[in-house]
Amino acid sequence: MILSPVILLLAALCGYAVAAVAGLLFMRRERLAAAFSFGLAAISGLSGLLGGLLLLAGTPANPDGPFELLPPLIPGIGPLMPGLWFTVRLDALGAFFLVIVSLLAVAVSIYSIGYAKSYFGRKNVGVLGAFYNAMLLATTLIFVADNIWVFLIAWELMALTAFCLVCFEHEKTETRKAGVLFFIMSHVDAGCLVLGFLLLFQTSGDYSFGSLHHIGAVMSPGKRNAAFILFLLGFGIKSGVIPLHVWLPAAHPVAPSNVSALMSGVLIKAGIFGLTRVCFEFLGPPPLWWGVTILTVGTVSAVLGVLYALMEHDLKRLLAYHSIENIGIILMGLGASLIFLETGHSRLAALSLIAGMYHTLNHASFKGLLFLGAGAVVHATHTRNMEEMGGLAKRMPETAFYFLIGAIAISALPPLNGFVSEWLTYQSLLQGFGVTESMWRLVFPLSGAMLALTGALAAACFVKAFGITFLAQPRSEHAAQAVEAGPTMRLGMAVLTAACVLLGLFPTAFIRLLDPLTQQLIGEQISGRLSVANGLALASLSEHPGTISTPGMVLMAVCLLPIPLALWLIFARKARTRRGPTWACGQPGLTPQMEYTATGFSKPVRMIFKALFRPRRDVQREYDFSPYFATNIRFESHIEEVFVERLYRPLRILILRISRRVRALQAGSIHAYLAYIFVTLLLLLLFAL
Amino acid sequence: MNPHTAETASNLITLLASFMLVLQLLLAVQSMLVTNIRLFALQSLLLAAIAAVVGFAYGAWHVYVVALLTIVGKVIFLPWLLERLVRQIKIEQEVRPFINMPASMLICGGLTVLAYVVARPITSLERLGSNTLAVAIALLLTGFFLMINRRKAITQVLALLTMENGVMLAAIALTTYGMPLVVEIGVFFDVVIAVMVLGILVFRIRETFSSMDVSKLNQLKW
Amino acid sequence: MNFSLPAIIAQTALLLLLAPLLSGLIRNWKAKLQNRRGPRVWQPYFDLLKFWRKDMVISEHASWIFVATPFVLFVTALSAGLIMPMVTAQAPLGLFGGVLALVGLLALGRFFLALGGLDPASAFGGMGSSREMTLSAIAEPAMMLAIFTLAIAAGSTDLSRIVLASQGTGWNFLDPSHALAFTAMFIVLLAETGRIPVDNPATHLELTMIHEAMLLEYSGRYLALIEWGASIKQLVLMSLLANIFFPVGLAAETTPATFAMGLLWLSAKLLALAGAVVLVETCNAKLRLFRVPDLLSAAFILAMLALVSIFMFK
Amino acid sequence: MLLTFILVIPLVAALLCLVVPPRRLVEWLNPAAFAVLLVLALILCRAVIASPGKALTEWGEFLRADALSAWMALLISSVSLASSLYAVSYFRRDLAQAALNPRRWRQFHVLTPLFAAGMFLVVLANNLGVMWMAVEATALSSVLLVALYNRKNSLEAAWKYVMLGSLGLVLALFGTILTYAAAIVQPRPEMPSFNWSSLLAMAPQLDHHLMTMAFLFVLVGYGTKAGLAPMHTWLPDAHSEAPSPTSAMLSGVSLKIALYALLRFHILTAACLGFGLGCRLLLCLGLFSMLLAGPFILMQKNLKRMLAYSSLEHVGLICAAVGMNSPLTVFGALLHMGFHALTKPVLFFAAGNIHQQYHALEFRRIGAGLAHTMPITALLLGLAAVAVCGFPPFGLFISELIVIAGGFRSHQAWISVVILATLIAVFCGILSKLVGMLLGPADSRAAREAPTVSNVAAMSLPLAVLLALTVGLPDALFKLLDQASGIIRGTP
Repeated sequence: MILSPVILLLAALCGYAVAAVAGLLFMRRERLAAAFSFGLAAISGLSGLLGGLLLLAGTPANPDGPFELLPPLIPGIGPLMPGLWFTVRLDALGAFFLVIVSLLAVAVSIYSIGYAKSYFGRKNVGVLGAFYNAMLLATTLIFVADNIWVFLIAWELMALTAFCLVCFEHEKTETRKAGVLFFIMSHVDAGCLVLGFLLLFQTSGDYSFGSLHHIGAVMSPGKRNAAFILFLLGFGIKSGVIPLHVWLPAAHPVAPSNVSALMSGVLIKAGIFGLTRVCFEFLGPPPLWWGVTILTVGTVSAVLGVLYALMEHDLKRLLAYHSIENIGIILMGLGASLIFLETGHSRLAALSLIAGMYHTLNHASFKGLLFLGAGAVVHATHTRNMEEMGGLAKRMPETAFYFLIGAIAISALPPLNGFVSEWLTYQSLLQGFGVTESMWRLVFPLSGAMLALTGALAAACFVKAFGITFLAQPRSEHAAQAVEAGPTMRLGMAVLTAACVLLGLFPTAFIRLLDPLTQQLIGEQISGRLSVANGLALASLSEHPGTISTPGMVLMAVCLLPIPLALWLIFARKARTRRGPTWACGQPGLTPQMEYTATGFSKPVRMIFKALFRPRRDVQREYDFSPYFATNIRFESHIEEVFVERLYRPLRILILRISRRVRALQAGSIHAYLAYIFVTLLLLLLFAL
Repeated sequence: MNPHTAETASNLITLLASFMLVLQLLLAVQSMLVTNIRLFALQSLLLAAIAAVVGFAYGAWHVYVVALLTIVGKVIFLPWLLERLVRQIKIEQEVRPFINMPASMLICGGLTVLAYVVARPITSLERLGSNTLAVAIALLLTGFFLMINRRKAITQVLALLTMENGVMLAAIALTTYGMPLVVEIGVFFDVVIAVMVLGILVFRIRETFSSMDVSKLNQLKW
Repeated sequence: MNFSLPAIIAQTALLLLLAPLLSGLIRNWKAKLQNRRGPRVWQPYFDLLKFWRKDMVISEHASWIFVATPFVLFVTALSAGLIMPMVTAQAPLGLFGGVLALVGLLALGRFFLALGGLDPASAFGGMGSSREMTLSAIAEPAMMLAIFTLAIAAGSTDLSRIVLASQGTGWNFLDPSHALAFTAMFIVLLAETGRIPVDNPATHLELTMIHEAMLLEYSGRYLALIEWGASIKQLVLMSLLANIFFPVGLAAETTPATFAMGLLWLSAKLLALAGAVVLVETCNAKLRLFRVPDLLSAAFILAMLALVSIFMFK
Repeated sequence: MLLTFILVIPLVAALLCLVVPPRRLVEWLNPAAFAVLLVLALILCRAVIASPGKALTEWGEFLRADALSAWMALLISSVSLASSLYAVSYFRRDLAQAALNPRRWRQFHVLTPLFAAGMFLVVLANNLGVMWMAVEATALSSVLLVALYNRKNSLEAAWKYVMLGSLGLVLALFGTILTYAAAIVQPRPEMPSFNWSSLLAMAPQLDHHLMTMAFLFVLVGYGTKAGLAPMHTWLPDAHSEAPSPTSAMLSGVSLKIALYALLRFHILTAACLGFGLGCRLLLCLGLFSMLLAGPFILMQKNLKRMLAYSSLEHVGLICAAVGMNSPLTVFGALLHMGFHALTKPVLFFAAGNIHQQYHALEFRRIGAGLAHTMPITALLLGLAAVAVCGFPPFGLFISELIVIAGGFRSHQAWISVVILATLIAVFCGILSKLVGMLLGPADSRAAREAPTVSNVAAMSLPLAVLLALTVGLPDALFKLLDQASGIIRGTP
């Protein structure tokens, strides 16, 4: 059949490639470049999406096995020198992530067509399109790679293109700094991955993923654990788990917003993908501590991520920190799943895996949506600082609506998708308590509690984000003159909004698509058990399952809504409504200065978690006769980013100091140089003879 | 050839070689530039003599050629060239080394001992003039030390040349018949050209820096 | 899964009608304890009626969020009530979600209320929603742990299941873990319903109020909806507490007899809880805002202990 | 006749450059000659693969070309072609700016082919003594090239280069002689041949002590020329002060040529004493060079010096890889030689353009925003930097990874870890420096570059070739490299 998943996949890959080239070709004609490269990207994304869904829906990939995308890089001879084959393979796991990347590609590319207009005349849109498509290409390749080399090459290409995109507005110092940090971190993570994969290769003697299957089972425990740690570091950096996250809140905000959406939606998911692949397919049966580690790391990232997010008043940085939080939640699912694998509860493992994977998909959709919304706002107000926004709900109503949907979803509030996946996570954590007698089981309810804290704080954070940005009075001229985003941008957001709603309302339908994935990784298919009341409700696995039904809730709400309306008709027929000024303690006018600021909003949290943030504030008031009648007050408050201050900066300083010391070797005196050679010679003569 | 001649030749070679070493040590302590050059010429002469002895002992004509070249090149031409250079760019005669004379004397002695230690396992081989290897290495190391210890460009060149003498000593005495002629000649001309190139550089340096002190050449660092 | 329409209607009615009475009752008893005559028990009904009738003023800065909020709050509170077993062990719409869903629905209401507070651009609203979100956030872990304790014991998050499980054979809800969890949950209840020592429902002193601050700009029917929704939420939480910790009188199947029985038990338990709340409110002064976290962390520790005690005493 | 031609053509070119008056002709003479040489080198490679004995000989064993030398010849000719092509536009600009007088200009065009000829002789000579002479010749010719601009710094650099270089060569000569001496087991009437091939044949009978000592001296000697730490100290000076085409040739091939000479002795020693000693020493020196390069690059202030240190690092990598002595690593090392030879010149060319634009090489004085002022140079510099840092789609990623993988496969994982760490450190340095220089707001007073065809071609062609070789390594080339690594590992 012509619409085989692989064909569609290849179509998508070619599409991206062509679009990238086209971007470069039409460099001089920016409108054409934007329309063509982003439009083609959207179409390719569509094809990829279709392919992924088809495969998950059960269509054979044909060819099912690995196949060569390009001729071998180096033919290779015999076991001493295995060849470098450029093989790819579309399996369930890959297909699932293919769906994620393609979904984002579709929405974001549509959005970008309009968004790119803001660069016309200032920057080269063709280059933007080229790198954008190259990044999509590389990312897609990662998900279908079937060979260490293909994986690593795609991985590095993704980092490279992402760096170029982050540095797209390189005139700003902040951007360049962030770019360098990002690139260095991602190179370190690539290094970890190289070592990890080569540890596996050392045993298998071949680069193909097929040969690595459950290779961990025949490796010595030391090597296995080393490999696990290396992979955790590598993929952890890429997905931005704390404390390896420093690059993320730096890089995501400075990138163009459509790129930020992709990075938050897909790039960091590549880390999740890699971790899933190696932990479930390569490293063999996991010891207990792997799962516990991942679960703990996830919990810490979730809580700290949302806490730092609350402190931000830069809209995009705030969203970036939320990516850290959600990665944490995803890792909770994965960790729990690994623990269940160790205790031999494969069904529960499947449940937790589904929770993690579903949250991955959901986070991609709502975080992408939020970043697009933020992009629209920044595009309209020319600032990322929330303190200068406000009142946008009136000026850009549609964007406001989309952003609100995203906010509700990410705050894990019913009936949207965030709620569903966190519910699944709760369920798996809840049942984890029973599976083992060891003290470790306490980790489950504890991380459950932390998940609750995270969710609530996220809600607080998005009340702040939405409220300060979109509600009340505009706090600046820019905000007052903001206008609604263009049609394509709105369409892009609409697509993701639809995704959030659908994923929220029909989880059972989508979870069925995860069956092949769990089958491949764990050997269980549990979607049947998860959906009860013929798909209306989602059930946990226990014998007295807890259930939820998001459509049910909506139904309920719809049925209950008539009550207030009826009451309205009964009692309030004569009551009139008029618009009036907000009460300002009887003072004449209400000015934006009187509004609650983002900083003020998060002050209680800042005070409660003083120990973590170490807030610093200095107030300078100028006054004529009494400090109580200040004429001019300057207020400044900072929080300390613990990991940067306590871990990364000292490290950097140390390295530079050592280098400065070493540099003294080359002080310019030829006599010293001669002496080096002399000493070397003498030493060799003395010891080698 | 009869073992008697071999015996004598061997002794003779060893004697001359040790003389070369002595001259080397003198170089280490001698502070007048021109005298340094002359000492080097003398050392080269000894080298030529050794070559002649080897040639005689084995009736190997091409070793005579080597001897001839050495005399022409290292005993006459190079010293002349260097002295001319010295006269052209009026360098003051005093050679001020980093390490004072007694200390450097000691070090050179130490290096010689080291050379013997290093060469011991090999001098056990029964071969004509074999223990010249130790001398050669000693020449090499002391020359190296001189090179480090000298401030002026020319003196460094000189030290390099003495090292080269050591190498040639090995080439002639150690390998029974000397090297193949091609190599000998090639090496010889290489050395001459090298010295000329060095001379050119020294000249330019003198012009640009108005000094011969290479320890002043330390602008390029890190 | 079958939905019995009468049960749904009955429970909706119950929630709508009982809620104001409960808050009236608490207010009245409180006054009594403070040697005041206090308002009548029925006062809340009259208030609501008055609010419905009145004209209303909407801030000129407010957007559609401000309008949507009252409805969302009201509806979420009601729906939360409907997925909770009130008079019988069988929640009318239990299928639609368990305890997690209940928490989620209430959170959704709170989310919108906080936005509604921010919308009219007044400083009070902002302050109120900031504090509300913060406190609820730090109350969340304690609540979740307490719920976990029960859910683990019951092996499910389905409320009816939890109720039946802790009914079980003999009153096995009288064990340390339940007791500890109850204490934790009770503290959370005080925070969630905005009671002293966390918040003072009666105050209008801007520095101390939390819940009220968000409502400042609301008037007329919207205020009515919000007040009503708030009291429904209070009723829901209190009966949740009552039912899952003291599941006596909750019959597994619904017959008129069991229904009447359950109603009696429920009112008894609610009265008891209300009494407890009143006692706490009168015996304590309101805490400073930054003292509240200590209280809530205490709740968290209690819940933690409850959890540990599960497998210590098993 | 092939080998003879390869040796003669550059000499002829040099002679012509000396005598031919018209400037246009002279400046295009070198590229033409090297183009021919490139073709010849390719033919040589084919011939070597095809030949039954896996080696070509001429003048009765005097000239000998096996896979290794063919590969090196290929590198020499391609790098020389690129740099002479670049030299055209480079020196036109220099003459226009009067940075150089015509005499020196001609000197360059005479010396460059001589330099190349020397290198060709190194790889084609079978006689070790002749090989030494050839190395010396390359040293001498390149010294004069380094000192081409008679500036203070270039003289200083030249002086250090020539002193350290000829010192190293004296040591190497001593080592060579000792090797020869080792061949004389007992005094016999006839002289033993000094040919590498025949020495290899009689390797087991060589005197072990002498061979050991010989190898040590050769290691230090040729190691100095190859810029292995701690004998590398001349390298950054010479590379940074030489005119860019020469820098390109120095770091593109001449380092590797010295390494080649070293390898010849390494093979001999290994055949005589086994791999233990040689490999360990090569490994140590290589790793030390890599480790040393990192700090200097992190703190570097000068563009060309940074590139020089990166060359140091890559030579170290190659050396260490040979030292690891597993099929993968040696193959990777040879591949890396080639890829590095294709990349590094481009970087030096770009540096040359920048220098002619800004008359400075310090990052501080160059400033930022080259992407705006010199877009093409910046782009190519960026690409080459990406390549040299070991990123796909460029081949150094593959060669480096092969080496590292080989380390794991031959259970020397820790060495691989060290290598990877140093690579990352170097990457950090290069990245931060180049981002600061290429990106950022443009300097308004800086003039925009005026790229010429030959200039852009010289910079882009090597990268194109590199890319082509990465995507699909020709089978013939693979065979060649395989044979070469067989020679190095003593398993032909």
